[in-house]
Amino acid sequence: MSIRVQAEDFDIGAEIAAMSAGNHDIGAIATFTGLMRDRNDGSGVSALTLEHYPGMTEKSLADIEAEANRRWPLSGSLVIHRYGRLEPGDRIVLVICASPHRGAAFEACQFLMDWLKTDAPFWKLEDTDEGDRWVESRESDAEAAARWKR
Amino acid sequence: MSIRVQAEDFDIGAEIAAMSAGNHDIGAIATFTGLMRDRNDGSGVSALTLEHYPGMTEKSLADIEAEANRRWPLSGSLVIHRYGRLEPGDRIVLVICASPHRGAAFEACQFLMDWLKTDAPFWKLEDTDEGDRWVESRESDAEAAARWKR
Amino acid sequence: MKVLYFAWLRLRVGVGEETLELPKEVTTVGELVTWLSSRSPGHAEAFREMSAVRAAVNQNYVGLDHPVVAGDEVAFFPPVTGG
Amino acid sequence: MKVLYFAWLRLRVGVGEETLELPKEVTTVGELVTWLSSRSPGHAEAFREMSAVRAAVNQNYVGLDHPVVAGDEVAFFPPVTGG
Repeated sequence: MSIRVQAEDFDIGAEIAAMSAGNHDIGAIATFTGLMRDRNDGSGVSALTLEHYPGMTEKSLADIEAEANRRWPLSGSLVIHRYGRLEPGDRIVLVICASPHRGAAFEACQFLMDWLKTDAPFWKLEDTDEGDRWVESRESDAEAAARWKR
Repeated sequence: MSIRVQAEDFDIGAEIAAMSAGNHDIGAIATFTGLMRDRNDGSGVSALTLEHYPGMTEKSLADIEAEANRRWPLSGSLVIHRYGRLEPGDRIVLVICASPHRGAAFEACQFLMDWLKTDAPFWKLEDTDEGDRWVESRESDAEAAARWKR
Repeated sequence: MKVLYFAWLRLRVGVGEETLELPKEVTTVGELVTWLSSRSPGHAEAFREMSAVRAAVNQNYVGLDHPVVAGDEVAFFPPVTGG
Repeated sequence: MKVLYFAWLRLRVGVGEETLELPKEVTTVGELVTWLSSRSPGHAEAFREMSAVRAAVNQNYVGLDHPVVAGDEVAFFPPVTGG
């Protein structure tokens, strides 16, 4: 279990290898990588600045990860989220969940992304064709998170 | 869209990078990696030999991948499945699905794994503490595949 | 006709592939199974429990009532266990 | 008390962080919002539409009725948009 909030890029292959190294009870590894798109809500986007709340962001991600580990029998989990200035094609977020079986790995990975989207304190400022714009939260993200509520 | 049936190992990070290179409409990449476990059904397993049906295996994977691309708006998809002799910790299968949005990437990736498990002609022979043993198909896999039936 | 066997069916039959001249009375996969079962104890053992056997004709899954003709590639194997 | 602002709330208030002496009558997050709004037009603008504002006390999400005391770290920000 670990979370990292960083400006630097990450290496997906290396992170997967590190999680599974030496643990031969892992049968399934699900990953999600979020990338910056060059269009959003009908506008071209040339850059994105991710703001966060140092302290609460880490706490929030750690809480969500702990909840995933309570709900599913995970052999390992990792959340990396970047902040700062990003350009189209850049990696934003990585979630990895490992488990003996695939159902748990898939579900925990989706759960982490859905909750992270609605709970982790990050805010996106887009540099668009029409000027700077704060990304607005989406109802669809709230609905995706709500399906995991207990 | 591509599928590969091969004896060789694969490089997950390189495959993800190749799929997303230059396509800035991709916002989400979901992956699944299946690894060989050193235990199964209560026995220690020291090796696994994967048999396949050259021709039909490739056809089956291509059909499943085409169906995933009909059901979800994917920017890219890849299925790699190995055959031959594997040892605990070795990678067996890789599925990658890329899409503008995460819901499609996650669902298509799960769909591909569930269908592959019940449809693609591969058979596992385990070298266990108690001798050689053909792995039996699981009811839970049939149920996982059934939820995608239309 | 080419007939292929995989996994434990291959081991029971003793070969992975046979090239056979089809008798006229064999027109379906089910009739092919009956005819093959008569060819050796290994074949009979392979097809003893048909609920554990899947069939493909020309690399498509089929049921036992599916027709077979001389040029077909027919395969028999247990439920798949990849992934 | 330390008060933090993020994203467009930070831009409207004009600073990301303030250290404030809390008046005695301010005992909840909602009362803090009312008091802060009276401090400058920027503050008032930031808190104009409270349905678009989230609050955290000591890095936990809270509602407007949550108590605040002198040593707290209170943060205001829009709904999050990471991932």
